[in-house]
Amino acid sequence: MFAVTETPIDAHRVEASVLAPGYGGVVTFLGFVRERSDDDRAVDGLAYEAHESMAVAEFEKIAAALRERYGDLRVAIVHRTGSLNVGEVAVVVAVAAPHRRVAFAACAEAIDELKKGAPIWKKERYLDGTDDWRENAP
Amino acid sequence: MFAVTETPIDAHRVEASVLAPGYGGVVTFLGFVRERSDDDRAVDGLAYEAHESMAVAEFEKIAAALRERYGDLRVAIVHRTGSLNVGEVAVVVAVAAPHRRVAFAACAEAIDELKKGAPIWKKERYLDGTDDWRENAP
Amino acid sequence: MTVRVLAFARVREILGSNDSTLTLNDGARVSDAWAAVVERAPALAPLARSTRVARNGEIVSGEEPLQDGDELALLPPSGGG
Amino acid sequence: MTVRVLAFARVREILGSNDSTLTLNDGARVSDAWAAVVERAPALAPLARSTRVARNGEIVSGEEPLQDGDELALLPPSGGG
Repeated sequence: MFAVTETPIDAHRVEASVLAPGYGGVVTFLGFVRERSDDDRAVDGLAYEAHESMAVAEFEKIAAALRERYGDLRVAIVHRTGSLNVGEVAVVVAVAAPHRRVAFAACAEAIDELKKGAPIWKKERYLDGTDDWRENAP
Repeated sequence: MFAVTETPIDAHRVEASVLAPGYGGVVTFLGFVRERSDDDRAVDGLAYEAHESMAVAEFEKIAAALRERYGDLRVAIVHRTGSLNVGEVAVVVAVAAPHRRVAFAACAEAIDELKKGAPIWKKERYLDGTDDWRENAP
Repeated sequence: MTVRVLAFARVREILGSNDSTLTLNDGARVSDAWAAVVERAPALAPLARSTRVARNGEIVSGEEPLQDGDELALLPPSGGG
Repeated sequence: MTVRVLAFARVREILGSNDSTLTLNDGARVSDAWAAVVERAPALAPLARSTRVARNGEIVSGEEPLQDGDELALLPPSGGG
């Protein structure tokens, strides 16, 4: 499952999509909207926008690269768009692998790669009334 | 949530127990009963037994050691006991942290530590009618 | 030729449109399209280095030649996750 | 004194009981309890090195002195996860 969605993410459906016989370890990452920005401003909420078709294609590329490196894996990546409140799920990455170490490594790399290159953007809105486009470190 | 349970684990309840404001990254590990043993025998099912009070105490020690190393974390560990079929969830570890890298590292270490020292034992039953107590590498 | 320009995030806000059309000379390249966009919104000039451009869904360099009907996407640095 | 002996997994199967009682001389230590268990089930002898012993929930060495009413748990290498 690779998707960008304006509606709240059902993390359990994302996780369920990678379950399969022979995949003994499943690692799921949930990223939430935090109440403090990286530079410690009080966040009121945020908005994500995406180039949807390119974002989904990028998720598929990330998964293909991980399978190239780690062998057999099942990967799901879903990212929210639109307006989100503090505490809402922004992104879910689920990876199933035959063994746990690969599942941990691949899941961590998937979210790193997503942050690096997926065409998704975040505008944070602060309690002081300001807002700002936040870019990930390259 | 730290528990040993004879009834099927509700992974979503375990995960939900670590969610809290300020913990922006949650990593969950699900371990399933695999259809092949480590030495590639066809598994029919297995039975876990545990020293329950010591196992729960060990889960709490693992969480305390992770908080010592990584700072603020919320940790849940639940392990199944009794008879399990292939494909059932054997163990769930959920870790919530302010940032994702710590959540990944702590979750991976929690399951490593559990396998190393928690007083839980596994008897695999094979399709050829044999069975065997399986011990984790120290 | 005409190309479609999709803009996102900071670039979209400065350009004032998420979906617009550019008319370019035949033989134009991605760098010519970017120059035309900056002419329309000069405040985009400082973002030239950090903005990637995709042609029909694939990231390309400024040298990439364009064809009538292409879709260009102007992609500032990612902020997802 | 008497101590309660909880046994698990392979050790339980060889001992033939998960919960039994040992009567030991006053001043007995964990190593004496293990010797008494092995006397009851000699096939346990090869497991001495790999079996950890907990006294009242805490892993202890063979030197640990026992008290009447203690609970000893015989713990083979872990297989959880």
